[in-house]
Amino acid sequence: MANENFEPKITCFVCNWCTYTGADLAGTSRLKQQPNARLIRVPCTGRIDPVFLIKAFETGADGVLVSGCHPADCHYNTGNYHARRRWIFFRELLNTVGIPESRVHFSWVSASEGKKWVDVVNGVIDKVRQEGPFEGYKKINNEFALPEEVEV
Amino acid sequence: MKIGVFICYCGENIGRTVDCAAVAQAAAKFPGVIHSEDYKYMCSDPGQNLIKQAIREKQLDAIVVGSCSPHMHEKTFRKAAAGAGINPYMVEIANLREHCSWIHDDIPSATKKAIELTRIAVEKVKYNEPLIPIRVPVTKRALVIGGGISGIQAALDIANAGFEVVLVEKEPSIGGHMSQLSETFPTLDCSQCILTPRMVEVYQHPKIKLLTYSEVENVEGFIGNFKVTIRKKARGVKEDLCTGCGLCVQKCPIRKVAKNEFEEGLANRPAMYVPFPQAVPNLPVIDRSVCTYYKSGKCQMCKKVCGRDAVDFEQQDSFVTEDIGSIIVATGYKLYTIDKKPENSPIQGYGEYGYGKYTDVINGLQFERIASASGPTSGEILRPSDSKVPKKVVFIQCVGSRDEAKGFTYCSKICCMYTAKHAMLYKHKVHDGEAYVFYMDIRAGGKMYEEFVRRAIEEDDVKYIRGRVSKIYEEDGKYIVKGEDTIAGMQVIIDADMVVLATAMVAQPEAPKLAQLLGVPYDKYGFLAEVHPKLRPVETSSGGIFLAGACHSPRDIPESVAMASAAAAKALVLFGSDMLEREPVIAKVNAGTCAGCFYCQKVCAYNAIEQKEIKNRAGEVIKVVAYVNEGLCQGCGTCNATCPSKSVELVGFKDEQIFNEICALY
Amino acid sequence: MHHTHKPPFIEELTAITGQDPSQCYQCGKCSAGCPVREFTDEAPNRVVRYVQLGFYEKALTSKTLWLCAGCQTCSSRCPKDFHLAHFMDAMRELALKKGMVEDEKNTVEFHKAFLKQIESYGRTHEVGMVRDYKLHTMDLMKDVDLAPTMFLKGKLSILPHKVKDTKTIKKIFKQK
Amino acid sequence: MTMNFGYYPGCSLEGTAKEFDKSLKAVIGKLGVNLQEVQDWACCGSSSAHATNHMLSVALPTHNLLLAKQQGLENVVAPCAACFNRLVVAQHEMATDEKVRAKVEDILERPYNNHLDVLNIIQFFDRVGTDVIKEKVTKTMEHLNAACYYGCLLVRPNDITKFDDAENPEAMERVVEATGAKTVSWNFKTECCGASHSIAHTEIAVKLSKRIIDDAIKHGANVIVVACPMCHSNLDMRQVNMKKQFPNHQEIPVLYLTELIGLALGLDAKALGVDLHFTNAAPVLK
Ligand SMILES: Cc1cc2nc3c(=O)[nH]c(=O)nc-3n(C[C@H](O)[C@H](O)[C@H](O)COP(=O)(O)OP(=O)(O)OC[C@H]3O[C@@H](n4cnc5c(N)ncnc54)[C@H](O)[C@@H]3O)c2cc1C
Ligand SMILES: Cc1cc2nc3c(=O)[nH]c(=O)nc-3n(C[C@H](O)[C@H](O)[C@H](O)COP(=O)(O)OP(=O)(O)OC[C@H]3O[C@@H](n4cnc5c(N)ncnc54)[C@H](O)[C@@H]3O)c2cc1C
Ligand code: SF4
Ligand code: SF4
Ligand code: SF4
Ligand code: SF4
Ligand code: SF4
Ligand code: SF4
Ligand code: SF4
Ligand code: SF4
Repeated sequence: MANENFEPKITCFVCNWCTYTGADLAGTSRLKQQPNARLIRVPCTGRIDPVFLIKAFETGADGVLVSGCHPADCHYNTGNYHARRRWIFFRELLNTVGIPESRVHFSWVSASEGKKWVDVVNGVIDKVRQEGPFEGYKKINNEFALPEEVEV
Repeated sequence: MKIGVFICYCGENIGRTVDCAAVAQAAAKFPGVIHSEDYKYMCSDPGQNLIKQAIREKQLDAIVVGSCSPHMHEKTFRKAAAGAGINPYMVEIANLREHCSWIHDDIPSATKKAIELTRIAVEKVKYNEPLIPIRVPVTKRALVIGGGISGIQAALDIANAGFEVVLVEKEPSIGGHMSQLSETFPTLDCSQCILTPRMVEVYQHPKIKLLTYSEVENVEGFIGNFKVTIRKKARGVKEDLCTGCGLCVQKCPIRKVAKNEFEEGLANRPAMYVPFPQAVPNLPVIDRSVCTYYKSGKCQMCKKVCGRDAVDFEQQDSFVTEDIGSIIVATGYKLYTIDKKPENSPIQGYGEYGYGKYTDVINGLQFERIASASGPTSGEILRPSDSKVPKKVVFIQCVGSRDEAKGFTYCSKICCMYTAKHAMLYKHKVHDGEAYVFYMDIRAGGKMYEEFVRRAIEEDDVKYIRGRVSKIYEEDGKYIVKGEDTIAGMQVIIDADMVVLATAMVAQPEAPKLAQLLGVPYDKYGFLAEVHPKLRPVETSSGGIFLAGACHSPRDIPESVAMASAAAAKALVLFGSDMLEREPVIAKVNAGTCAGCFYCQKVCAYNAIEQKEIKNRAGEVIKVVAYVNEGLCQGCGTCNATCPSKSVELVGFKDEQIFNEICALY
Repeated sequence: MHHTHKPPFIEELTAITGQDPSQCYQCGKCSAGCPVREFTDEAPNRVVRYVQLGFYEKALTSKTLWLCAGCQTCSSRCPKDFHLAHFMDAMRELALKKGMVEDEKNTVEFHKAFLKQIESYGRTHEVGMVRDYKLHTMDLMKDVDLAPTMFLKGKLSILPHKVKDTKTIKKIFKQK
Repeated sequence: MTMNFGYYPGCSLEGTAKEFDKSLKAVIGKLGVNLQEVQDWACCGSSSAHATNHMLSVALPTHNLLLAKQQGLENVVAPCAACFNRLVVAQHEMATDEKVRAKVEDILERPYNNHLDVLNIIQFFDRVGTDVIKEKVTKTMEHLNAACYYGCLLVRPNDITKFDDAENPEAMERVVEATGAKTVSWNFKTECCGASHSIAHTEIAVKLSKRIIDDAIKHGANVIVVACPMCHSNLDMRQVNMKKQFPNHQEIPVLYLTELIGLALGLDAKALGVDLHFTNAAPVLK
């Protein structure tokens, strides 16, 4: 499905302390990136609700990137630990609603890893470009209900 | 809601790749936006005035500034908004510089992205609500961790300003590495002569509580309100009874049982010991790993000779808890080990330099001890193996530093200087000796530093050879040092009597553990990280916790002291007010919908979620709900993402705000 | 989407054994420990330096390329993890390809003779190799006293050991 | 119980290093080990291939590795250090360089199917077990002070050969000490002997080898033990040149590791090929 002219839309959920700052560093270092990523800043990956990802796809994203502090380096001590635990559940949920796992990317980028951020972003964009546009969102039922309480 | 949008060119920085006027025009059409303009420098005074004027004239409720990263100027624009009479939290920033103009070349696509970033911010601000900063009381008491020159300086500055300080040092004495140095560059004054008075001052200062042989065990709370638990390790000697007479040390029969740490292994010490003669406090400590009493129950000589009955073999570790408002970390550094590769370490070791199997291939600190008047040779330059005066000494710089294969990529920054110092001290003491320095570059960027290095070369005839040494081996009692002079383009082989390796300054191995305890980030080498390399060099991203000295990166004494005073000043700024204002980004529970499941409580890393009983008029408990302690909540939002009924929300990053941002895209 | 701005020569060089000379910070540790340093005209690090500066011809014609014993001492001690020995391999390959070997014909002839044996028989055959080598270099005097002893000790076989599947071998040589 | 290993002799062991092959075969018989030769193996390309053509230097060893795989071997012992080095380096290149791999697969018209355990002679004896050797020793070698010489190719590049420590390896010492011999601590165990220059630049090889020999003697060695045919010919055969060039050159016998073990196992020196050396080994044959 690879499409040379297709410019994927990537919605990124990044934590304020590590990845957002790492992306700032990439900017300060003038590290060029493809212009397809849009960052939504949250205080911590722990803040990310799985529904955000679904919403992102629903509104037209072709890929989603979630990125935060390295394990054990979380600004909030354990927020990203919970995020990681929740990712397992994210995957489940995405599968349930028919979003291919391959379109959701997770990474750890610290405030000092400007270069890594560039590699991650470009990597994700390239991968999604390869996969082609995400058409599946049309099939997503807006009204789907969150599963009952899940230990996350 | 009436929203205003302000697009900044940042001089050329944004303007070069983003068509700022086009962004402002596009933003003008976003629903809710009633005012949109662009300007060369929004953060400048005229720029801010422009914003204030628009707020007043158009009666704006909220604004969006398209500029540099919010980490740069969010505060500036919030202040401007407040100045014009709207709540400072009704401001959002679109990051058009770090996340757009600086990372793209193509004007049309960068402009398109800038428009989208602005739209996201506009959509978010629609759900912002006026917030009031949180005020918490400040405990005006500082904790300083580490009693090297940095910790000493910071403690004295704070104490002299009239505030209490708790100084925690893990070794039996304060002093750190500086107490081991002989003379110090660039002035060559005697290290202990300038340090010892400060150590004594610390000991005698009425405002300083000194806890040596102690470690921080636990840290709770937050800026202005930390609760710190400290473990006092058992010395085996009662501090309150011991007079430091030293009789026990003299009589301890296990005399040369352990490597003397202070002498860097160049001498031995007894089981009962004082780390060095000028130790503060001057109290002995029992090394239980070698004392015969702990091994076989015999001896007790120290106890017998002590007239004060101060020796206490049964002493246990004890704990104290302190209320602290600000913490200064000054835990210093370690030297790269030249021995065999340590386990679980990125260090590879230098097999080609003999892996520390050659007695007279020593490191910089060992040389300091040999050159020190109080050292094992009383300051005479004698080589460790046979106590002879080495007539030819080779110094090798950048060992473990600037070496990604065997050590670390960074430059240790001080070794160029101390190597020049070593070569100079050697030549001053051994007039007919030859000193050679292998170097790659000379980094002497400090006041009188370059002059110092030139003096070594021009006045003291130290031979500097530009190139790295490949191998050292022993032949006929000499160390054959094989190097290359890359300037002359020839191989240089020197038969030396002693070799001094300028090994890298590396982070304390336990630094990451401490950092995690404190919630302070650290770099991949284990050095603790500041929050901004230029503008906030001593602050960490954890409020109220500051850094001083070599725990941050390789630093010499002048820099360590300057940094310590800066950290002290930061703590004093905090102590300057009784109450502290904090960002009001915290979680709030809707007691009406809260189901009392307490999933939120389980995931909160700060124990900020408490249980609250809701009572009816009759005073009967009708349900138990979650409640957020504002003082403890740090605003991570994990509870928000976890709550099944969406009853706890993080203000500033509420679901509506984020959903709106998501929907604003594409 | 990785953009580089490397000159074509560097691209060509890097493609062979993956070594990018800009990695080298010219510390000289390689040369300091190089066993053949005393025989070379240029220090190995200088050869890298010439390439960094764009003096390709000077580098490609350096004798050092052919005096390098391939011992890997430099690679294993380089603080920058630059595999100078592999760089040398690639430089030799380029020098041959570009016909820029001048002084060091002997070494080249030796390698050629050696490889010729493999190409023909799949294995090396010392007698044939030495014959080819000596023919091309007219380096007849060397080892005259050792060779007969070798024969007598049965160490040099006169006839080559030939592998069965010479087809694959020929193919490897043809397409290398 | 017999242990089975694949065997890649390499060209030298058919010719100049005959005694290495001979002694290895003699020794394994005693140790209850079986070697299965890679059928129709070809030359690994040695230093000439890697000095002049990278592709060749990967393709030739890979051809051999594939032959071994085809034959169902799980590991292969390459006694010659040069062969060992070429085989592991090729394996590394095939695993890490996509382009090279694609090209080599193309040439060989076969997919490269992963990894084979390539063992050098020291690793081989390590697998067999120093205790097994110790048990079988009938004639202790305690009169020997051995300088274990590794040369370049066993240990370097260390990140690829992954064998012992590049600067101060000690694995051979452990095997040698199993024969009762003592080992000396010396400077040049991994210094280059200039083997690849033996023919084209004999003067270099002689000079480098002489330095190694002298250092071994200076540190009290009465024998040098090697694990590579090229090292052997440089240290053994080139002593003929040394004697001519340096009138007071002190001779020292150079044994293959396999010969030393063979002697300790009570095998006859001749059966081990010790008589084929250029430097008289008689002083160590007590
Ligand atoms: C060979 C050599 C020569 C030098 N010569 C000079 C010179 O001439 N001039 C100059 O300006 N600089 C010189 N320096 C640099 C100088 O040593 C440092 O700049 C200085 O010591 C840094 O002080 P510090 O307090 O930051 O760290 P340190 O001196 O390392 O002190 C840190 C203290 O914290 C303690 N500690 C560590 N971890 C903990 C913990 N978890 N809990 C409690 N306590 C802890 C340690 O025990 C130590 O007492 C030299 C350095 C070397 C290696
Ligand atoms: C070409 C160049 C590039 C640089 N690039 C970088 C870089 O990329 N990163 C970096 O970190 N640093 C950089 N620097 C260094 C940086 O400029 C300085 O570190 C920094 O400006 C020092 O700030 P300052 O306030 O001490 O001094 P200054 O910036 O010089 O400010 C001193 C102020 O005091 C005023 N003043 C002087 N005398 C008096 C008086 N008698 N009464 C009243 N006012 C007075 C002056 O007018 C001036 O406004 C660079 C410097 C140069 C030259
Ligand atoms: S423990 Fe007793 S003997 Fe030892 S120094 Fe203290 S007072 Fe003196
Ligand atoms: S009991 Fe221990 S510390 Fe005391 S004198 Fe004896 S050995 Fe020394
Ligand atoms: S300060 Fe000098 S010796 Fe130390 S790492 Fe930097 S350049 Fe090398
Ligand atoms: S003065 Fe010269 S040596 Fe010093 S930092 Fe500047 S450019 Fe470098
Ligand atoms: S997770 Fe939600 S519902 Fe459960 S206790 Fe916390 S706020 Fe209440
Ligand atoms: S936002 Fe929630 S989880 Fe995070 S610190 Fe505050 S109460 Fe705890
Ligand atoms: S050792 Fe490495 S970095 Fe140093 S000069 Fe040689 S190749 Fe360059
Ligand atoms: S590989 Fe070549 S350049 Fe490197 S040390 Fe050996 S002989 Fe010298």
